[in-house]
Amino acid sequence: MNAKELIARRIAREIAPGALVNLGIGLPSLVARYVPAERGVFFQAENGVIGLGGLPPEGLENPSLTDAGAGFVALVPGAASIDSAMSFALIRGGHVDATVLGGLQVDEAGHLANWMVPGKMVPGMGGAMDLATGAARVIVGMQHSAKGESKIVRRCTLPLTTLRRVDLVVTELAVIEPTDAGLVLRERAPGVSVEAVLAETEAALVVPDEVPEMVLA
Amino acid sequence: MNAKELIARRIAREIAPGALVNLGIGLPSLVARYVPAERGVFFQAENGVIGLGGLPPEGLENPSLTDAGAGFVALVPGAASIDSAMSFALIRGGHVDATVLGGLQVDEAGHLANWMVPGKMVPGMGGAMDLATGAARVIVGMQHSAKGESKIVRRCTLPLTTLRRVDLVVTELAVIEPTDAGLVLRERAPGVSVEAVLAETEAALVVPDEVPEMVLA
Amino acid sequence: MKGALKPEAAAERIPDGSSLLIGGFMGVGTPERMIDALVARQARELTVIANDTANPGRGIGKLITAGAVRRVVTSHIGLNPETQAKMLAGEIAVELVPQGTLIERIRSGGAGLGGVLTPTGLGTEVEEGKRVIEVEGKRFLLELPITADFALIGAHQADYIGNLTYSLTAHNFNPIIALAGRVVIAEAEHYLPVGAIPPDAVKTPGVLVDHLLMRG
Amino acid sequence: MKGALKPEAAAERIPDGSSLLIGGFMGVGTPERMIDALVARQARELTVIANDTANPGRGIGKLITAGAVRRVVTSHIGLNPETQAKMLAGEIAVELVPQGTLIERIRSGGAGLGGVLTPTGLGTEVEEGKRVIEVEGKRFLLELPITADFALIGAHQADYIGNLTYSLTAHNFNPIIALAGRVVIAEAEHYLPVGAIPPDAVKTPGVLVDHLLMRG
Repeated sequence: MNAKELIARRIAREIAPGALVNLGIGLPSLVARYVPAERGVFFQAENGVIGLGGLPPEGLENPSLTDAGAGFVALVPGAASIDSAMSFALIRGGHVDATVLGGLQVDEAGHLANWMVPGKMVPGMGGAMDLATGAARVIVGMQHSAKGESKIVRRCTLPLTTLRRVDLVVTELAVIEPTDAGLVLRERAPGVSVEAVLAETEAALVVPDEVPEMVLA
Repeated sequence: MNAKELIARRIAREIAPGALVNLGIGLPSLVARYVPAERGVFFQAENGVIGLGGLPPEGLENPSLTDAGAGFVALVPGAASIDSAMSFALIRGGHVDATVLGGLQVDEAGHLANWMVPGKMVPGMGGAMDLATGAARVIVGMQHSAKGESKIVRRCTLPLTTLRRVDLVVTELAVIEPTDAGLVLRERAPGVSVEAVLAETEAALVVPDEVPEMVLA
Repeated sequence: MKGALKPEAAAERIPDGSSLLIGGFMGVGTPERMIDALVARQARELTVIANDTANPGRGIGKLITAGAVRRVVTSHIGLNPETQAKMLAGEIAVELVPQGTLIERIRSGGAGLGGVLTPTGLGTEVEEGKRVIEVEGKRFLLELPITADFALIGAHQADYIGNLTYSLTAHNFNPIIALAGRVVIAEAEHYLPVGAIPPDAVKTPGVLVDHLLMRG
Repeated sequence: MKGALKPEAAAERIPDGSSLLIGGFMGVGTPERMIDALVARQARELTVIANDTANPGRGIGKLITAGAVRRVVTSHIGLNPETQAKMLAGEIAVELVPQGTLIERIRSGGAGLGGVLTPTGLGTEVEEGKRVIEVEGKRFLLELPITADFALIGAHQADYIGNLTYSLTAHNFNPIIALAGRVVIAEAEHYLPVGAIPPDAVKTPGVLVDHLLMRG
């Protein structure tokens, strides 16, 4: 199992039955694979659909039915199409129960930076700022480090996505919860020690007496 | 021909082909009778319909299809139903080409009072303030006087409906246009002299050299 | 969608003193069976936020007659003499709001906005106590968001997971209040299996609806 | 509705230097024949307000490639390397706006509002140069309305008087920009007689549409 699969399978366990969930493109989109259909979760894409349902049969794609990454999709029965104003009313209004977003950095205040690297990558924030600000629960799924540097930092050096504290961070090493008392190490990946997590983390982590291993979906 | 019919028939001539028009309840609603179907006018009701089309056949009324006064209506082909947010986006956003509203007073600044009489009548403004503020053209249709007192006054004593200057006032005696220079007497009713209009009007009127008789639809 | 409720059970879940967003325009699009159940359980001290109070014997008018309402936030009470009489008698507090402003305030509340700027009401009694904000030389009133404990919706069709459609002029406030009630209860004329309402026909996605009212 | 136009005739009516609201999300729901006609007439100095700039060879991406665009107001350019290259070369000015804020600003412009208060972007680079307004202890950004000279709409069905429907995820910005363009031009996949679209299925009333693009 690679890092991305582990992260996606851990996050899948956070998704409550019947929830309305928005998955970012890239790693977060993998989460859908591990949420069982019986759970009755509705996946939203910000371009205007509630009830994404995997890939269409080859040759039966509809050019007017894509996800936020412009890939062809199918729908579950009971799906609804909406316009962008309604889509973001749902997002900003807290009607989206959870969003899973990728991250470039998360810091000790629980602040997320995930939309640009000045001078290098200026893709635009798309729906990320609205999702990170408005969704009832914001879960960040990202690799713990990039190019040898921890992405869990003391203070974000990249431009912030929102001032709102994210609710949970899941990496291939750990589950971390930003709280009033700082970043709490809630779980470690199977076979990874607390010490190993601390060694890979720039930010200070609060370590409870018990740090159980992750259970995966 | 009574006063109301005369007013309605004069206002009908103001309604341009293909226009989107909102008629207030009461006197203004009579205007629709005198706008020929060939003119392709769309009548809007603020409760959420574009394309009102007269009365339904007796016994075939639909309880989910009424005008803003809660009366059963029919639709023209090409009608559209909309919700209240869209209805008032059209109204406030200037997409309604003309609204015809009743009035209690219009003053020399072109200000309209038509929604309450303190201590007596407090029905609520309904959609009147939005219509009077946002419609591209505001036409007031009302009797010239009530209980012996002119309704075209120096300065409104009743609470205003909007600060926006109305575009035209039509009574059974005259057509009056509020302008930067004050209330201009544009037309007089058939058989009514300029002097008769002035005698019935509290406000000062600007009287051009020519004040033609109204032409009615 | 959390489940279908009998009207009596739904009325039991709405405590006295609750704030209710109620759909309808002069009763058209108002969930009548939900209203009847609130009257039957003798609800009291309700705050009702709605376009109007209909007329006696219909929709919100029944709540007014029954003495269930302490406060209304509305654009129009002119066709319900009982609302006016109770207002004058001090039994009901009435906040009058221009219709376009009322629906935008509700939309703001449901859409996570902090308010909207509108020209409507500027220089009138509606301006009293409100902030005036100037934008590029034009003045606007800052109108604040409205939310409520419950939104009570009258729909045309509902599928089993709460996707809703509305018919003709029975849309009115319904699709917007579905965003702004902390608990959303919908009563439909027709119930349908999941998948029977095409995605493009859905006007209120089922994810917004907490309960459907069982058919009578 | 004022009439149906050939794409070339429509493109002729859009002068160089115009501002255009264009529907679509990564090209889905973008009026492609309208875009092709603008490219064919070598339009220049356009301001494009849209969710994204698609990718080269598709939708708004074709306008970027053709050098027709001087400025874009958008939420995302990440999938169009040409937009990024032209931005870095100073050929295109890019204003990045959060997607939910962008659609609300357009809705404000079309709905006669003076702006909206949103929490999105607070404390980020998006806040720069904007007014922060506090409401009941919470801080919001004041985001101002957007309108444009033209709105170019991609629809699913249109009847002869311009009533429009949209299909699935091709709704996106289209129903909202129809409110905010001073001239609204719609291109539909299918044209239908008046009366063939039921009132409850209409998503953009024909009264908002100035021209339909003739079928090819």
